[in-house]
Amino acid sequence: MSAAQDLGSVVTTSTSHIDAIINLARKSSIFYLLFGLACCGIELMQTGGPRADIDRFGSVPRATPRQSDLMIVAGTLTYKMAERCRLLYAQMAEPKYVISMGSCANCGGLFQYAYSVCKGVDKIIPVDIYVPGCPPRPEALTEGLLRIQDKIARERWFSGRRLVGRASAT
Amino acid sequence: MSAAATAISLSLSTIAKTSNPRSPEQLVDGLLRARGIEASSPLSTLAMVAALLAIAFIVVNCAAIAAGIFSWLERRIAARMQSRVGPNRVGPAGFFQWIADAVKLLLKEDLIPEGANVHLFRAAPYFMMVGFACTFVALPFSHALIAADLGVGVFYLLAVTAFVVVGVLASGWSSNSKWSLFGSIRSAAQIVSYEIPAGMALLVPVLLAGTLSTQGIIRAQGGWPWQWFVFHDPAALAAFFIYFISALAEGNRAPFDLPEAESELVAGYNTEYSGMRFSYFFLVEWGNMWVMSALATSVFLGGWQLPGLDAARFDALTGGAAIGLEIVSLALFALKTMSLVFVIMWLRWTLPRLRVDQLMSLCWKYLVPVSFAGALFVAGWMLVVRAAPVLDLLMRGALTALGALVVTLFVRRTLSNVRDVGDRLDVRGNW
Amino acid sequence: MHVHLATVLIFAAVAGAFVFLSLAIGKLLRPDAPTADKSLPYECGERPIGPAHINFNPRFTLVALVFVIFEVEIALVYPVAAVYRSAVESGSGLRAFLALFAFVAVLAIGLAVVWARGDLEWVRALSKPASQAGGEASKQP
Amino acid sequence: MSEPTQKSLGGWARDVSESARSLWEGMSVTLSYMFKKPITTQYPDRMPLPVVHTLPTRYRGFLEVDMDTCTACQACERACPIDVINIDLIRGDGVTTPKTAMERFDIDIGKCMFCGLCVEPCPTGSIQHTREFEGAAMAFDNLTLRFVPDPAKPYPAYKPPKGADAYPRKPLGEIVRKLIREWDAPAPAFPQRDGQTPRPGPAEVSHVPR
Repeated sequence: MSAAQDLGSVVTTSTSHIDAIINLARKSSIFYLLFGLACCGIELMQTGGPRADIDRFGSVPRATPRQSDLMIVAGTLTYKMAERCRLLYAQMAEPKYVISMGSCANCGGLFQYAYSVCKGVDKIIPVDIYVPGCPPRPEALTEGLLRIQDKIARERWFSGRRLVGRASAT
Repeated sequence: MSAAATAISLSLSTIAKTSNPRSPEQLVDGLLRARGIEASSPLSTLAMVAALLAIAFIVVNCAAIAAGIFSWLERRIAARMQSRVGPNRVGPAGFFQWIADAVKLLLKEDLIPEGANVHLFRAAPYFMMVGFACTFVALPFSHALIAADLGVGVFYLLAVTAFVVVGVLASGWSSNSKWSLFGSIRSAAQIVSYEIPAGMALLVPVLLAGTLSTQGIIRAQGGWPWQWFVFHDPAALAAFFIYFISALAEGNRAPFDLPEAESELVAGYNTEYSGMRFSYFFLVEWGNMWVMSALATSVFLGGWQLPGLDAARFDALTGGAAIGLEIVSLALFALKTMSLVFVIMWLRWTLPRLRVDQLMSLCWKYLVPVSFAGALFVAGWMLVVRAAPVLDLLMRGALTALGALVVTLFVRRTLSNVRDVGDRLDVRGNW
Repeated sequence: MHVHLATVLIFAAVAGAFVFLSLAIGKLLRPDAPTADKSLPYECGERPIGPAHINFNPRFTLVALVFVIFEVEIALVYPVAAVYRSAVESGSGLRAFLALFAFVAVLAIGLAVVWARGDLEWVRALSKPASQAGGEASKQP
Repeated sequence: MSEPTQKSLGGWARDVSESARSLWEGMSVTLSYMFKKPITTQYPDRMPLPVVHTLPTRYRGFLEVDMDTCTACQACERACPIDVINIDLIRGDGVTTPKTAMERFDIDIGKCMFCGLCVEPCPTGSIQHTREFEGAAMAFDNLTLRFVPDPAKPYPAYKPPKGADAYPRKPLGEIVRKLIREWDAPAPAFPQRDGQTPRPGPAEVSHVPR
């Protein structure tokens, strides 16, 4: 094995260690954007409330998309709201994730045949985790958050996830 | 290596010998004199600047870390008060939550909205942090630990805490967002209004101590509660509460958190900030809790004064006793300050937010007139006390007893609140 | 005293360096993917209408003006307060008290005037005379 | 400070005393909560009981079909108001192949509204609500429960014995749990991102453009 290969493997292992540490920090601090649209919004509030308490995992609600990492689309997405949903998603700072919560957000649910309802959030924005339920229990949403945490923990910050370009200024 | 060892041993022996290096300049002077260097030489200036840089570095970093720990503490305390658990996954009892948040925010994209005043937008966090860090110059930590015992201490603190409002205004104005604009003008009006009761309330300890220096005000008090300025007379007690309320308002803490009211103004003046730049606003908010509590502790609650140990006798101590008692005084000061920080958090999760008109009328119609009357009352009381010194002791004793009574009644009320719903005290369950 | 000023400046410089360094480290690490929608000002998912620097309630300006007057007065009281104790101890306490009283009285009269004119009422129609203050005006800031 | 427009000195003093009293009560209440045990159930790992065991007795979780007792009557498919259930039948000769077999029995729990209308008409109790609710998936297609895993191997319909009033059934939840565990297999990345590829399977509704 050559010295260069040695160095390469050292660099790879050390960056993967750094990745692990960074991802541990990132997944423990997921601030979510409140986007309650319908009855699922009530369960979303429950999930932040005392009984389910999503704050245990370091997740707190933020009202502005600039400071949130996760958008929880909770409820029936109408076409009118879909535009806003897309804009809000666009305004979130990278890295960002989306949970589609409940049947209506997944595919339109029982309002699927309604003329005004968007047939799934994934028609508008990329969705990371789909949580089934109508509405899902707080625990089911918590499980969705844990799945997002798994996803973050598997990301490679230094090679894969790192996005194009550099920040413009300090 | 050995040079460093000798330097350390020399400095330790100098600390022990000079017995009362009450500020870094005295310490550096003493060190230089011990090595036979004149105080006026350029080397001395250089050493002074290096020492101050080191101190500033340590203090600013400690302040940032303290702010981070407060954020964790506040989330835990808020959670307990809402019958929740709070962050408990990162480290023991979730203690490293603030590090996770910091790393996350560091790696978050930094956005500057379109049409924003870019230079002002970038400058706002600097204003906040500079205004925040500069307060630590005149804030004492213990008997000897103070960066610079300014002769205008309290006045300087009043001036420099108002620096934060520049940052708030700049961030709100430059963001090119309506939410931010509303948040920042609300914040400006609020901070500016509450400067007046705060200034008049801080006049009371200045009157009583006859000096503006924070260390001087602490030295004018004593270690026992009845020697504190807060129990000096009823007007001083009122001044303490007025200062505390005004400091809450100046620090944008609940129930005066209108500038960043999440339920009405999204995130107020920092709506458009993301990532690291946003974190400074919160760092300053949490750090300011320490600043306001430490100032209230210094001027009203006896600061680092140890019960039964006169400040003059403290100065005269040398050697291990001095260092040991120094640490005790530091711990005492930190304890008093932390309990005030706890009260601030506790208030936040108890009281609902005020409306703008209520906020203004509370300031101008309640706090300002009382603080004016209080300052005059204290001045008059000092004349009365000079004529009849026994009244002083009576008043202090009566107020301290009243304070103890109120605390006892409050504890009893709280215990009965726990019992009345058929619950019992359980601090350790469900972490 | 110059050492004290230097301390303040050095603290300010270190705080500035703290912000600058952490932002610089972040710049090396953080992603940067600006898009047209992302840089729009946030207005709850709507596209912004009109400029952000809109007219706001003029009461904020009035409060600022009142503040300036009061704050200057308070700044002038502080030196008197700082020497008050020594004056009391040297026996000339009553004179010092009268001086302090004069200062605070000016402040109190100012407050009384502002209060009587109704300038402390936040909820007030600006066009109406002070006697009809309160009531139907907008509560919005 | 309830009404900031108190005119008299008495009203002013009343405001102050009311504030003090409400602070006294309020702060004592919050402090008492601080020293009580939180009611939080620490969901995934730090619970005395799994959530499934703490649910109400008639909790309606994901639907489950025991194919061994399914008569292929399609009553559930007809009962479903939003076309969550899709059953495809094939007819055989009854000698070499079963007379009726199910090529497909899909339940789209990503769309299901857990109303329970399908459970009621089922003659053998084959379709039931379980108590499972944890089914977060990385792709929408994974949310379709396929009770006939392989269309090439159709499932023969169950013929209930004459006069029977009880039918053998697997323990509730076992089948669904197995299916959900299969979801953890890596999913394709955002398959519907462009909105072009139609979803296969039961979510395909002919009269609604998707």
